[in-house]
Amino acid sequence: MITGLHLENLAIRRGERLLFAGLCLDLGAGEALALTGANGAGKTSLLRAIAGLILPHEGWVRFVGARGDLEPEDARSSGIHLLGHQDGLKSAGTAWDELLFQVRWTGGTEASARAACRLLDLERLLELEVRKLSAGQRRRLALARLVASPRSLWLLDEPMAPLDSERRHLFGHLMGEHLASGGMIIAAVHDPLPIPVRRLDLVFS
Amino acid sequence: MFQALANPQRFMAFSRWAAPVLAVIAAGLLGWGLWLSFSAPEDYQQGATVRLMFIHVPAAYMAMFCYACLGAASLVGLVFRHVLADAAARACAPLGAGFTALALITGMLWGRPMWGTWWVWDARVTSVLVLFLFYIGYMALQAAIDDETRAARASGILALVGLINLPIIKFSVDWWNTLHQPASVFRKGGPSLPPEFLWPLGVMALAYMALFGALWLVRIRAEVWRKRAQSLALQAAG
Amino acid sequence: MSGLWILFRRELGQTWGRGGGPVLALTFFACVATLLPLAVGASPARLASVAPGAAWLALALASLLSLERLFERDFEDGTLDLLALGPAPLEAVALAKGLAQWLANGAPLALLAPVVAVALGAGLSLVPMIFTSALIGGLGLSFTGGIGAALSLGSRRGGVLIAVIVLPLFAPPVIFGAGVIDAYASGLDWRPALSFLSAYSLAALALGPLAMAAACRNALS
Amino acid sequence: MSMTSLDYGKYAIFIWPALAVTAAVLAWMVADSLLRARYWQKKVQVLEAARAQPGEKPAP
Repeated sequence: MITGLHLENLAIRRGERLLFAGLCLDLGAGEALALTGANGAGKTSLLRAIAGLILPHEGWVRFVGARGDLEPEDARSSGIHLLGHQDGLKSAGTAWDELLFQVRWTGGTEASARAACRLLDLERLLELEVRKLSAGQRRRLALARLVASPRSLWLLDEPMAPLDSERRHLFGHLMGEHLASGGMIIAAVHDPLPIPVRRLDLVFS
Repeated sequence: MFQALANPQRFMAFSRWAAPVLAVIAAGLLGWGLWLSFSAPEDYQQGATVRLMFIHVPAAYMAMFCYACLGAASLVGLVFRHVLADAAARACAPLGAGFTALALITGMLWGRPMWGTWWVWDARVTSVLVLFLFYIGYMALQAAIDDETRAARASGILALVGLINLPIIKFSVDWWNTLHQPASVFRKGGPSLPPEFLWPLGVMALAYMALFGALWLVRIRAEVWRKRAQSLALQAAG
Repeated sequence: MSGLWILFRRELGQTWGRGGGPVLALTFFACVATLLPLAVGASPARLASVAPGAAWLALALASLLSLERLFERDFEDGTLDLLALGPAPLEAVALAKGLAQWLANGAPLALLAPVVAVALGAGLSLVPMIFTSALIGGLGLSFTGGIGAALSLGSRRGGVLIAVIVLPLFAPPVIFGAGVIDAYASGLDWRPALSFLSAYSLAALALGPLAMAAACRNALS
Repeated sequence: MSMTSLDYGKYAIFIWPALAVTAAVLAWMVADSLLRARYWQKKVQVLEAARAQPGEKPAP
C-alpha cells in the first residue's frame, strides 16, 4: 500500500532530447495531480518513469508505505495502475474474459470485477468481443480494472478523452472515492479534471 | 581505464594520436610478416600452400578476437550505459564480419589444393561460417530498430547471448564433426608447428590486431561525429 | 504464484486457441516434409538416410513460425505494460510465455515429427526416440526462439529478422537432436547426445527468460 | 635467408588470388572506415559553422 510518492531531482531524456530536469515533487495519500503541457513535453514519459518502465536520466522515484520506504519493485508490482492510450485488451477476446484476466493479474477477484462492471454499467457488453466495442466502452472496461483491483497509485494518461460528459461525471465520482480512501492520482490531461487537483505544468525545455 | 575514456572528448583526444600510431605499427608488422611468410621454407607435405596458412589462420583468429571485443563493448554498454561503449560495439561488428569473411575465403582457397574441394563441412570452417552468420544477424538487428539507444541495447543483449552460445556452437560442431568424419582427412595444423612457421604466424596475427585496433578507433570516432551531427541537426531544427 | 498460473493459462489460450492453435505450424511441417522427396527424388534408400535429419530441420523451421506473435502482439496493444506491473517479474512472464510456446507449439510438432520421419523412410523402431528428441529439443528451440522474438520487438521486419538472429543459435539442438536419432538408428550409444540436447534445453530454459525480460524492458523504455 | 623463389608451381593459382582477396578486403575495411570518419567530421564542421553564424536561418 503506497501512502506517499517522492520525486527527487528527476530528469528524463528521450533519445537525444532532455525532456525535463530537476523535477521535485511530493504526493501524499488522498492527493491528485494534474499534469498539463504541450504534447511531447514528457507527460507520458513521466508517468512511465514513475511506473518504472523508463529509467530516469537522473534523480530518484521513491515510494513510501505505512512502515517507511518501500522497495520500488514491490511498490510497482502491487501498488500502481497505469492506464495509457492502449488498454491492453485483445480485440478477439470477449470483454469479460479480457477484463477478468486484467483484474486477476493486478490483484482483484472475480467478485470485485463483477461489482466494477455493475458500477460502470458494463453488464450488457460483457459477452461482446472487444473489437465490437466503441472507444468509450473500451475505456470504461479499462476503468473497471482500476476499480476492481485495489491499487493505491493511479497513473492516468488522458483518461477522459473518449468518454462522454455523463461518463466523465461518473469517473470523476470514482476518482473522488479513490482519493477519499487514501489513494493517489497523477493524470496527464488537456481539459480540467472534475476533482480538486494540484497542477504541475511541464514546460517544453 | 573505462572511466577515463568514457567521456567522448577525452576519447577523441586520445584516439587522435592513437589511431595513426597503431596504423603505422600495423603497416610495419604487415610488411615484416609478409616478408617472413614468403621466406619461410616450404612445408614438406603441404608445399607452398603453407603460405596461405599465414594469411588464413590470423584472419580466423581475428574473427573470434573481434567478437570478444564486441561482447566486451556490449557488456560495458549494457551495464554502465556508456554511449561510447555502444558506439564501440556498433563500430566493431563490420570489422569482425570483414575478418570472418576473409577467413572463409582464404580458407576455401587453402582447402582447394589440400582437400580437393572448395568447401568442406569441416568443424572449424563450419564454426567460422556460423560466426559469420551471427555477425550478419547482429548488424541486421541493429539496423532494424530505429531508436538508436534501444537498438544499441537490443544488439548488446544479442551479443551477450552470442558470447554464451558461440562456445557451445563450437563444441557441438566439433562433436558433430567427430560423428561424421572420424578420420581427419588432413594433418591438423596443431601446436606441433615448427618454429619457423610460428614466427610469421605470430607477426601476421599481431599485424592484423594492430590494423583492427586502428580501424576500430577510426570507426568509433566516426560514430562520435555522427551522433554529434545528429544532435546538432536536432538543435538546428529547434 | 497464482498470478503466474493465471498468466500461463492465458498464454496457452492465446497460443492454442484463437490463432488456430498449432494447425498452421503442423501444416508447414508437413509441407516441408512433402517437398523433400519432390526435390530429391523418391528413392527410399536416399530418403531413408536423411529422414531423421530432415524431420529435425523441418521441426526447427516450423518452430520459428509462431515466435513473432509471442511478444509482438502484447507489445503493440499495451498488454506488456500491464504485465510489467503485475505480481510476477518480467522474467517469470517470459518463462510462462516460453513454456506456453513449448506446450502449445513444440509438443504437437514433436508428435508429428515421428510421423514425418517414418513417411520419409525412417524405421518404425526410431519413433519413440524421434519423439523424445523432438520434445526435449523443442524446449530449447522455444526459449532460444523467444529470445529472438523479444529482441526484435519494435523492429521493422519482425519475422525474417527473428529467423536470422535465431537460426545460428539453433545449431546445437539440431546437431544433438538429429545426432540422438542417428546414434540410436545405428546402434551406437545415444545417451551422450541426448544428455547434450537436454543440457542445451535446460540452459535455454534457465537463461532465456533473463535475456527475454531484458529485451522487453528495453523495448518498453 | 635466401631470396625466396616466387614461383609456386602448381599452387600459384591459389596463393595469388588469396593474397589479392586479402589485400582487397583489408583495403575495403580501411577505405570504408576512413571515408565514414571524414564524412561525418565534415558534416559536424558544416553544422557547427551554420550554428556559429546563423545566416538566414533563425537561431534556435
